[in-house]
Amino acid sequence: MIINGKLVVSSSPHIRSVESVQSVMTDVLIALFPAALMAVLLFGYRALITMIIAVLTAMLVEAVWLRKRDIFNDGSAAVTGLLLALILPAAVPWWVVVVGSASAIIIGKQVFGGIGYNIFNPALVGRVILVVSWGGHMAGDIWSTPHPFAFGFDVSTVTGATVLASPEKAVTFSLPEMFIGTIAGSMGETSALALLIGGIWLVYKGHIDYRIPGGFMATVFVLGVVFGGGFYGNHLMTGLFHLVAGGVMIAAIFMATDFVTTPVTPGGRLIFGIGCGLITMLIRLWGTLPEGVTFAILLMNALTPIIDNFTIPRQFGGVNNSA
Amino acid sequence: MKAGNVYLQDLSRGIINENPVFRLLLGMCPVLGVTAFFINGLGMGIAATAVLIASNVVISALKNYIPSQVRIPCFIVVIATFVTIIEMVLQAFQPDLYEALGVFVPLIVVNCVILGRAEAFASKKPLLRSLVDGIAVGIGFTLALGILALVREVFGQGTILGPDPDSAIQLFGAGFEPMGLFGQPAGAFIALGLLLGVVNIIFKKFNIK
Amino acid sequence: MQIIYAIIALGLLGLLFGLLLSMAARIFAVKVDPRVDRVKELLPGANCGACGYAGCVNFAEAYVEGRTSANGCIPAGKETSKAIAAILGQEVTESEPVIATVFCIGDNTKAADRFIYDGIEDCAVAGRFNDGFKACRYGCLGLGNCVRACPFDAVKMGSHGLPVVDQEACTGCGLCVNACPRNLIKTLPRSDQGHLVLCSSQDRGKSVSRACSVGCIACKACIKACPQEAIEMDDKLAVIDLDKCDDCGECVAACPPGTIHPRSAVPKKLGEEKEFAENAASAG
Amino acid sequence: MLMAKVFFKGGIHPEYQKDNTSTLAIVKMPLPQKVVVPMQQHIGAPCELLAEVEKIEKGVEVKTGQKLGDNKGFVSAPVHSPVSGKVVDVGLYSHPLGLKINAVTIESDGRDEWDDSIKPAGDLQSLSADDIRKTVREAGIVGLGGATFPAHVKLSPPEEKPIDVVIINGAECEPYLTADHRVMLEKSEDILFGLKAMIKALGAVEGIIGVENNKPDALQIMERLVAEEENIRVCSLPTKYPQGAEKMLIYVTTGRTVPAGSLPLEVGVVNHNVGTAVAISEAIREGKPLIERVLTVTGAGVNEPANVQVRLGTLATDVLDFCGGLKESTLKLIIGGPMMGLSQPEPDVPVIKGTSGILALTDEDVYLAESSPCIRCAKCVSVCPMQLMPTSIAQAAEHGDYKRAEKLYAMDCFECGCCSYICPSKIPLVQWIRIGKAEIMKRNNK
Amino acid sequence: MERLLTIIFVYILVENFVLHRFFGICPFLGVSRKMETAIGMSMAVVFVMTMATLVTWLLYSFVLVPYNLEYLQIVTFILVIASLVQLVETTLRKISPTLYQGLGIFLPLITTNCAIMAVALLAVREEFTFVEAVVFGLAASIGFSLALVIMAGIRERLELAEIPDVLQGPAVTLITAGILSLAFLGFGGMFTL
Repeated sequence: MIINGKLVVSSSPHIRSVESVQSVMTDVLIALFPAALMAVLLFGYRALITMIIAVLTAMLVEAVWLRKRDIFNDGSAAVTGLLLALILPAAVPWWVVVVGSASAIIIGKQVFGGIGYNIFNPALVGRVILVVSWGGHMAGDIWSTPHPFAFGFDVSTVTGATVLASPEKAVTFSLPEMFIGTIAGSMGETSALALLIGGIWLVYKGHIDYRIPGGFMATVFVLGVVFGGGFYGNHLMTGLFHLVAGGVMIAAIFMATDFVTTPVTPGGRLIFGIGCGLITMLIRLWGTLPEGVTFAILLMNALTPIIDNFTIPRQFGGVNNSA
Repeated sequence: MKAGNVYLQDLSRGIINENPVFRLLLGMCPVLGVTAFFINGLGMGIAATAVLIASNVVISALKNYIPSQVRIPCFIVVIATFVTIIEMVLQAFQPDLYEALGVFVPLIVVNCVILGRAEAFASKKPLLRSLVDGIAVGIGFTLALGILALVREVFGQGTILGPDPDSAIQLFGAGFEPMGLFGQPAGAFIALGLLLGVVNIIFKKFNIK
Repeated sequence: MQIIYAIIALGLLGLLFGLLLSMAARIFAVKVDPRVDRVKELLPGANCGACGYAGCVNFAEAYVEGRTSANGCIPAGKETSKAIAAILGQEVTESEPVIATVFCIGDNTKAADRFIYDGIEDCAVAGRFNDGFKACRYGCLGLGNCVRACPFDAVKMGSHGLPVVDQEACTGCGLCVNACPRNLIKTLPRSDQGHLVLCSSQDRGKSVSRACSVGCIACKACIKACPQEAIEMDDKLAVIDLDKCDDCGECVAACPPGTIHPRSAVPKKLGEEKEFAENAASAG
Repeated sequence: MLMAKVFFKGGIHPEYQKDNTSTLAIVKMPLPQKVVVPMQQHIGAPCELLAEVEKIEKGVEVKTGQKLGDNKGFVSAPVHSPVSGKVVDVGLYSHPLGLKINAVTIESDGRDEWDDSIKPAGDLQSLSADDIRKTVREAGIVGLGGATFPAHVKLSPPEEKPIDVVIINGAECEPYLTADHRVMLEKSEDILFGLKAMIKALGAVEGIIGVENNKPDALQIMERLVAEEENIRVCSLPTKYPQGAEKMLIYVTTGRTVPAGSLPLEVGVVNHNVGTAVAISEAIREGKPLIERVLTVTGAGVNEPANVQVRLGTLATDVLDFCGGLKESTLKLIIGGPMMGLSQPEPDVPVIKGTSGILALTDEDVYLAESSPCIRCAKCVSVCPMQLMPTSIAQAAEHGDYKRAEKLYAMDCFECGCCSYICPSKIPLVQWIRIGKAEIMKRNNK
Repeated sequence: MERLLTIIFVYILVENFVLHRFFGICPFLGVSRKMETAIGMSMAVVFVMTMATLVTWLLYSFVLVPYNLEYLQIVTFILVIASLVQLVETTLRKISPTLYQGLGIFLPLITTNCAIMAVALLAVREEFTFVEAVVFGLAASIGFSLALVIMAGIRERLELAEIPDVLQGPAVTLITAGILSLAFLGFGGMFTL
């Protein structure tokens, strides 16, 4: 028996799945592709430029902070950058995107020690900083109105209010329109269709737990039906309206499911999803802000450690005497 | 010469080595609360310094007459008296500033920096050193407030010496859109957090302990 | 009138609170030994655990209750120990300042590996896999348990896979001694005097030389060479009695693998280990 | 044929890599020149050398099947000489566990003369339950699936815990391994006989043979065989790792949940590996003690993968030589399967009772990347068959918070390896949990 | 009734004492390291703060105002609070020594917890009625506790994080508080007095 090199000794198991942090992040990027594509189709080249700026800034800032040459690294910065871009209006000035993306990476993530340690969803931290800093560019009548499939159209000249800002106006949009995404809003949030396709891909790959988006959407729908006021034809339609209008879809599928900032226990994830839905509707129905998903998720992020601690599952065959 | 050394030490300790805000993290409430504008921060710092110096001196002078069991209540009464005086002075001569600082002026009374110095220093050390200590810690406190307020005002308002339009100086032309975050409470937290990081880097670089 | 009202109001308030507090103090009285506080104030407050208690407060309590001695706090130093002892009116038994020394110089250029270990970076854990990946089952695995144990950042991992003790930073607390699963670190009196056999292997000479080029092969050449008769065999390892050693250096010349070194040559801070390793290689 | 009624939560679908060897019939390896018989090949008290062997020390002649060591303790099993020949050494020798353990080295004389004591125990009808237990014990039979728990202990439940179901574990959920599969195809009658003996020894009502549905031929053969048996059935199990784990197998075949921290007999079930059933059958029908077993030699590093029947004590080196030797690209040598097996620093270790395979992995299969921080994806939580939180337990262990690890049910982990397998950050979760378990055990014993 | 409910929600969620008004930052930074002590501190603060508002309001309305002694406000308030805290301290030391140990030096620090002084001052400044003032004290203290407990949960997790050296401790806690404060902005305008 001749063995040239030395053998490796390690603890079992000796085989590992091919999945890595990088491959998971790449899968998320793939899942975001339909939404990104729709954003470009609906909002034109400005959307593409905004996305490129956001992704590049995020990757560069992270590479500089970590002093790494490989700017893609594990891909998490690119995901943060793209997610941030998708929840910005297409008409937003470039420097706002740069500041938002850099804040997302630094204040949202690296300050806490980088990937795996951040408490809050970095993209949402970036967005909320932009909202309080330059509200004028981020809300109200600045939501871009899409000109479907008119690539090359300068979106900055035409803006309109998000449907959530004035529900009375929202009646002029049909649900199919909202589903496809030909309404005013942030560039990546309007097309429920594209987001759902991405979501299905993520569920198929086993990267997201149905409990979070499920709990989130179900709560929004139920509260929309019960308290929505039925302005959109009937109560059932109002529930649907709340699901497809605004940021619920992108939030439920991509933001609330961010691994690092959400509970790891199955029960905790359900609570997390429901909590997000609850706070979102609280803000939408009784608050002064038109949209609440950003704040809802950030608040639930803050509660995640506590939720995790109170939802430790029983082991298989565990007897019911709470320890 | 030796005596001078002690005072110099007290001075540098109060301002740098044991800066109440950057190193000891005491008296943080006004640091966060009134630093949206440089003037306010400075005003708050000076008001607190005045109380600090006065209370340090008085407590040091009275230290032998105060029974140790009730020393804390006594200190508090002394401090509260000076705070009341400062509040009245501000109200009379600087009504704008008084308005801007709001409830944080009477709250100087519970500022841990002041009580902390009274308990840890003035009640044990001679009068002159207590005076120097009061001045040093006061400068340290004012310095920290000033730096934070400057950062917040420059980024959050794009001005310096605001909010009064007569005195405010626009730093970056009309095209500048200030970063509203720094005007917000959240911005105060984040700015101070990052500032602490920067201060730590500086201290590490110069090996100050 | 105003002033009188003010005085009356404050006076009454003071009286009321004074009464309340004194009542509460009597009802809820808890006896706290004031000496504990005084000891606590003297301690360095690093909560390093070198004394064996959870923190400085616990040490203070234990000391006042007589469960430990004043020099139990090693980082405190002589001055502080004396001051602590003064609180209980005790005399300190003088404790000599000590320093941690690593008794293995089989770095990754001189000691062979048997296999590649892949797993948690912890000497104790790695050592459980087939006696550790090093060919020498007494040698330093270099995964840094001692480095992590040191509360003073005095132990650092050198460039050749062996820990280096920073002599300036080391307080001699002995936490690294306990952290090393192979017992390779010992505390010695702080001094540059004397020579050391920098090996801990109890294996037979043949297997030692197969595993490591600088290990003690128990050839006893140093014993014969030593004019002071300061060297003895502890089973299969030569040991120098530091009290007898007079730094003549005969043993260094006699030692075939070059295991013996004067204490002055031992790396004193990170960076010096490279030169030491080169010298040791040329000697061996 | 029974179908699984319920599914256990969690589990993984690794690449099974069984095609290489699943179609290869078992080959008998010629007698090795030298065998090394460790005194501990089972869970429980280690064997002591028998007096007559010890007396003669080196140089004594032994016969095949002659008892070499035993222990009076109940939870223990004797070891026998796998060959006839001369004892050349008694002393510490490398053991697959990574320790040195007392062992007897025997040089084979090549004649394979059997000891006089080897004779059939009689037919099943005439044997009492006690006779069966005694035969099983004397034959040194232990769980051949890898756990190596003495078989006679499992056949002796306490009075107050009657057993009604005996499950034969033919799941073989570990990737790469096909030895059990081949045994089911080639020694199915022995399995049935062994099962019947166990049912009789336990006074059980029902026997179930559980086989994963990725082995349709084995399912078919077993099904045909038990067609006439009233109380024995074959159960087709979904293919998922760790389907063969005791608690999972019992849950899936019977729907019964073994309470945490208890043994299967708590729910009236005993289960045994197919290999164990064969060994019991051989012990009763031929009087043959456990001196050989079937194992799979496979992996990209092996030149000629095979299912081999070898005498216990044969060195892995010799078995590998028999299989064409190792390729130079071999990076990892594993005794057992890839999920729960033990990696070896050198091939100089003997085959023992629990050795179900010898696996040589090359650099293509061995993952040597450093781990990165946990991204809290909770994939480990969803794959854990015990429904634990591996990442939290590992984190607690890493930070020395063993109390928290215990609160998170660290002690219920049976180290199947699903969490480490799935972890995208490549954190050695099982290793951390193992450290935590050891520390908790140490504390609780104090 | 509606006004009382509004006061509760406003001072817990919108005008949170820690996250929006910057009162009680010292204990917020100091005792949020562990959940256990955070809860203990919270309970102490809820008790002291509600009591303090009650007592100071009565004192102000029935002693200081009738005799035109408003200028003694600061002195009397701080005295009341200091005594109350001392009372809690002596009680706690006897009843739960473990809790007392955990809270350590921060119990005396409640005296200088400006949240308590602030609640007393604000109750007077906002011209609340007696019931409103007590409810206000309760709501403010619950708001303080909420922030403290959330922060404790987060910091227990941050213990395990590899935070850059220079940001460890108060720096990262402040930044976390900042983001938390941003998140609470979502409730802005939901309830107004």
